[in-house]
Amino acid sequence: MPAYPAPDLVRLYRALRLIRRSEEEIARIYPTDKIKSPVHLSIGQEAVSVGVCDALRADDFVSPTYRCHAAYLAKGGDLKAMFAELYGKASGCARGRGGSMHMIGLDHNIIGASAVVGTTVPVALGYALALKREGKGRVVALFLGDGATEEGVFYESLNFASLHRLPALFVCENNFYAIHAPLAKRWATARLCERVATFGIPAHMIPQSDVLEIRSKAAECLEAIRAGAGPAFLECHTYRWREHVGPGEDYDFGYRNRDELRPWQDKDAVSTLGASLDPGERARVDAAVEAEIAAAIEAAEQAEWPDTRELHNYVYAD
Amino acid sequence: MPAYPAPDLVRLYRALRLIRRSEEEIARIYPTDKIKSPVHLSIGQEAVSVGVCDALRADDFVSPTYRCHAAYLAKGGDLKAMFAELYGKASGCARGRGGSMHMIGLDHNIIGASAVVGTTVPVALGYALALKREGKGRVVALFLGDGATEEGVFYESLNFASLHRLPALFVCENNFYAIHAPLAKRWATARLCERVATFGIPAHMIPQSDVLEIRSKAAECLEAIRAGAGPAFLECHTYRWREHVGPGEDYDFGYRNRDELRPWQDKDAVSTLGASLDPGERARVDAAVEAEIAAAIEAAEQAEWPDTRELHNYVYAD
Amino acid sequence: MSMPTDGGRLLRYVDALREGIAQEMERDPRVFLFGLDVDDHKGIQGSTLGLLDQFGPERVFGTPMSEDAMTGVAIGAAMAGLRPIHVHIRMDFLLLCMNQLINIAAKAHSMYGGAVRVPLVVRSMIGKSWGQGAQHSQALYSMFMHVPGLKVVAPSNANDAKGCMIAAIRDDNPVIFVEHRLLYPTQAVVPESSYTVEFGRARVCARGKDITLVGVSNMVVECLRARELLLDAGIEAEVIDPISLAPLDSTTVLESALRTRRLLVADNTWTNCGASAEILARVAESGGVEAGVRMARIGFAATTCPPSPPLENEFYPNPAKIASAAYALVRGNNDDWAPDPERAALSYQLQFRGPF
Amino acid sequence: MSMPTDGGRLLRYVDALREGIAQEMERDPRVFLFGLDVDDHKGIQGSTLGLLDQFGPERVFGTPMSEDAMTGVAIGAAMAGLRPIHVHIRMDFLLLCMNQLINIAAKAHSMYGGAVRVPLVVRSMIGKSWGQGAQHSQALYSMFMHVPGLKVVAPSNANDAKGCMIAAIRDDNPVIFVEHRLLYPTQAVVPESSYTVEFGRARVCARGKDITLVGVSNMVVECLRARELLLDAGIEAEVIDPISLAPLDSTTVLESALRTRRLLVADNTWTNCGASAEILARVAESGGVEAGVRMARIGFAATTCPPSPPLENEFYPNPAKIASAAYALVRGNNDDWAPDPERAALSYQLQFRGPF
Ligand SMILES: Cc1ncc(C[n+]2csc(CCOP(=O)(O)OP(=O)(O)O)c2C)c(N)n1
Ligand SMILES: Cc1ncc(C[n+]2csc(CCOP(=O)(O)OP(=O)(O)O)c2C)c(N)n1
Ligand SMILES: [Mg+2]
Ligand SMILES: [Mg+2]
Repeated sequence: MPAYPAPDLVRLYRALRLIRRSEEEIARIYPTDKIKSPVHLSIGQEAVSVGVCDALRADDFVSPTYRCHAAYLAKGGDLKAMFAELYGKASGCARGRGGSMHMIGLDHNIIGASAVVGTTVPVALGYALALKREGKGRVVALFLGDGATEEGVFYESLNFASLHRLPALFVCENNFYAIHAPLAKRWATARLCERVATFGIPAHMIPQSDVLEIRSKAAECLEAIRAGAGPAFLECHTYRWREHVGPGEDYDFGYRNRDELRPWQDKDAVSTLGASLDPGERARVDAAVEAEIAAAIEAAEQAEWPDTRELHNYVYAD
Repeated sequence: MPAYPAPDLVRLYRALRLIRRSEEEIARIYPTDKIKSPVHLSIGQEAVSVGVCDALRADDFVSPTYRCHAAYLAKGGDLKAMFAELYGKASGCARGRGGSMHMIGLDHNIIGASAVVGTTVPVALGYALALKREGKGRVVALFLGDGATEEGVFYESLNFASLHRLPALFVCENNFYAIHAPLAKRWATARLCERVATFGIPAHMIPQSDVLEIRSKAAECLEAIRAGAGPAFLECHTYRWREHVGPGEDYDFGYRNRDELRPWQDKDAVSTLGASLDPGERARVDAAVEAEIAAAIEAAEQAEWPDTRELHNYVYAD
Repeated sequence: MSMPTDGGRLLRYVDALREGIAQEMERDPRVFLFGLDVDDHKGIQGSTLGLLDQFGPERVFGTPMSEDAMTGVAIGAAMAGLRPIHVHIRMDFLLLCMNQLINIAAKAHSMYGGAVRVPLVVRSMIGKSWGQGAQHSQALYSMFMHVPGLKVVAPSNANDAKGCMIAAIRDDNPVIFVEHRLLYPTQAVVPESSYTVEFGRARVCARGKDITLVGVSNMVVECLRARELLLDAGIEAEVIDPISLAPLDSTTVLESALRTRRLLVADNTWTNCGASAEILARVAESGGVEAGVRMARIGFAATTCPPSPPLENEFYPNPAKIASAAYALVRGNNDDWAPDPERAALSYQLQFRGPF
Repeated sequence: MSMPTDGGRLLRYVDALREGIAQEMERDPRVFLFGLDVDDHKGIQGSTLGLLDQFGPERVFGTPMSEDAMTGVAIGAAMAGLRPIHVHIRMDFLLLCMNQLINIAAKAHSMYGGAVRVPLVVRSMIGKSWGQGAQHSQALYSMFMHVPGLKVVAPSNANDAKGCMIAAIRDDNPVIFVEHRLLYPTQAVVPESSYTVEFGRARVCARGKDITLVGVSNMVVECLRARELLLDAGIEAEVIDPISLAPLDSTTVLESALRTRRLLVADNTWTNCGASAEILARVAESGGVEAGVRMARIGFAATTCPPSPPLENEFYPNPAKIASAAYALVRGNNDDWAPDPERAALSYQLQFRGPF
């Protein structure tokens, strides 16, 4: 594990904190019914997006899943445009045509997210194919859940990516559940990395969701990818603190319990990294984050609705 | 390798010979245009079907690919019904509704074949699920080509089969080509068995297409499967001697050449096993096979066409 | 149609579905139910709750997220003599298993010359979006109506839901079973005993002489509300529920349309090559033209479903829009009457509220 | 529509496709072509032959057998600024990539608020079976016509094939490009220079006053032959080729039908929820009824395609069947005229002979 200089740690903390607090605010607002879109929160999982995206260059791409707020923000996506999109406003990053599951931010090379699990994996590889042809060493980091690895398209994609040595970093956020179904009900074995390696793709498991470990492993992979080694794969264990979709918690329905949550909370990246910073510095970051979020929410509240006369826009590009 | 008693060898030879000669006859008839259906011949690949099916019990199932004549005959399928189906006659095993790619023979537990690569893999597992519930130790042997392993559904199927410990023997006939595309253009690596093993499925590669080795490995797997161990996987290397579809050869179009063919012809199961038999015995088998094929062709020639008034039959079962 | 022997009681659509499944699973040990999330504590909005306890994990089980292979497994199990019910929480996900449904399930009986049957029920939910947007809002049944060998049903009330479910399970063919989420809480009188609703028979839900309204699935409810609004304008609409879309009873629609001489089909999906196109075409080719039946369709706007509330409102048909379109057909296009906004607002169906 | 500047020469459909692709690849380095078997010695029946040599393996390459992922890759590459042409030797295989085509390609421009475009061409072949049976004989374009955001074209001659191909490649939207195998050897005058055929404009292929025949793809050819047969009975048919199915120029069809007062649509697929249903519905709802336009459809028999030759013959529409159906529409159903069998036999299109 390389030592990180303080400015890096502050930057990482800021990203973690921004995501955590933005999603807590979404959860707070949600019961008012102003966000009429199913939200899948990443609270608890921020370290993966932040660790990976911090290792990316600005001109690299990221492809998030429908649980997309974290990767969107970690890659530098516009917070105002995200809140406006949640509110269904015309200033949303997808002009109110996407909703929570379809954030996009091409000015920060954030590929549009999709609500159908696994479908963005090959789409992201299409970007990687274009980047390979371009030859500037740019990379696509593509996110997928543990559940997405059960879709056949995942394997088709691994084979193609390796065969064409595409500049792609696969990032599997293994949070042990697909909705309420635990791995044991879905995976014949947990030998995912070993399996991915048989495609000729270096694969690494990162069990503790340590943001610095994720960052450094991602950086190491990215260096090889940029050098033309072809794709790499990270399986990052993590844990979703809230319910699968929606703002609440769900430890009382039998499918999991708080004992399972606790160790993940103990090693929470937001608090542990925060605690390691100079308290004054931390307070400054926290205040800036709060101000930014408040401004984004206020802007979303005030923003215009899309004009209903534009319903038929964007069916076809011309 | 266990020693095989003579009667077993004769039985194996008879099956190999029947398939080889039936397909040679198909190729001979084909230019007359009496068989109006695209034929995918297994000439050269007979050892796989024969080795596996000989190890099956009569009450086990087999699920062939669209290259189905070999597995159909190896499992005891009716030769007359096969030729009639090729001719499009009402007495065909699918009453002229299937054609060459859709042989079926449920009286010998031969599951219907499909023309869309890979699609029968999960369907065969559906049979396996039913057999598991039945609890009588019956097994489904399901065939697939090397190309079919590139379809996502193959991986979804491996995971499900292992998760539910289904009584299924996967048999991959790796003939190194999908139509004219060699493995190197399609597979990132050749580590197929290793990959399958990561699903918790014992996987074995049989490189020489030796019918006795295939038979004994299949028998070994079947024993474990019947005992409840869950699925097993065989990758059998083999070689297609004729063109992908149709009766001819195709060594002059650049995608492969006869040098590649020769070693496979040298170890051809039909000739090597035939040569090992008592010549009189072999001649008797050969004569019986010829008579059987001639009778089947004659019957197909004479058989009735389906009645056109029955066009709308079998759309819905009632 | 087997007749119920008891009077029944009020039951919600969701409970009627579950009751139909439970009764068939009780009666026939070959029936099993599987699919993503059928065995969790939400139980597909309640429609599978309790079934795991009652029938055990061999007959009620969740699956990996592998729609394509799971469909193949269902088909194979059906061919092998079992009777699977495969559940999808959204119809959009059927796009992942079109190959199995269309290349195998629809064709197997025919392409193997009758040697196999595929008694498979594929349940899937459709809805009215509530911000779910492009990929969680589609009702793709017309794709299945296109293909011989599949049956397609879309019951609009609890009574038909139970009867169609039992009929679908007993059917020896693959049946695509379409359930609109907004219908789940709606109640109807449902007999306790087992009964079937026959496919291929439309039902006249309300009589009328001025126009024939055909609604598919939840649009039956919206047509009935439109009928109320139209009464204000002195127009009596006849409302027809096809119940099953394949087979499709266009005869009942035709008979009605020949009487009313106007036909409006309201659908839960796009009109291009949709169920509404098929109904109009059938009426047009079998006497509707000679009788001068004026026809129109209403469905989703010809665009991708937008989650933003004002756009979403514009996107969907509703009772007021149906009533206006009907009025135009009856009175001529020039007159642009609209229903009283307050009454129209009341007639809106309460929307499902997320998260789901 | 950009106008060709040279007179042209006779060219086969298959060569026109290849020429259109080659010219666009020459002009625009972003265009690339991929799919199973595009780079082998058969070259998709010749339609991709030589392109590998001309443009190299980075722009012309075969793929693993992974239709779903390959479609996703094509979509992503298109979003990223390339212009992929993805080839499938049979339309049946598109059932493996419906999720990508419908949930992503069709919706991306809309669901990301215009932020991305998907300039993708999906080529696939349809055919007349020759014993290929159930799963190698489907023409599934109506499924794509149903979904906003996709374009669908099905040119019926070499000239349109080239012009539509160039237009499809230049289009910033996903275009499903449908090619009937029987058309491959047919010739037409095709300009050597580059030109586009605009989508959404039907062509009147032959004038006539008694009935409007609309043919889709190869059915245009069969309608033209039916027209010949009908002349024997003193009936002059107008024949229309929609060329593109989405957008669909129903106005040209309507204008013709209002004049002839009879409309018969001949399609290469099943009629239920098919292109033929859509065309009838549009004519019915926009003046056809008032004008008393009698309508009918002809397509595949409502069953799974059987490979046995006598059944296969019954299964497909052909010029004689089209002529008989047209005759019935014009003269009334009671009179059952059939074309002279010898002339009808001549009018059959020479079938593709396997193996393929
Ligand atoms: C193809 C598909 N099948 C089912 C669903 C319903 N669904 C939504 S999220 C989800 C679970 C996904 O699990 P995972 O990939 O592990 O991601 P996570 O939600 O844990 O981040 C499911 C099954 C879907 N959206 N798409
Ligand atoms: C899903 C699908 N894609 C493409 C095809 C066209 N096709 C027919 S056979 C074949 C090659 C199959 O190769 P393999 O699985 O190795 O079987 P083999 O022919 O070698 O026995 C292809 C690509 C098909 N039938 N189905
Ligand atoms: Mg998960
Ligand atoms: Mg092969």
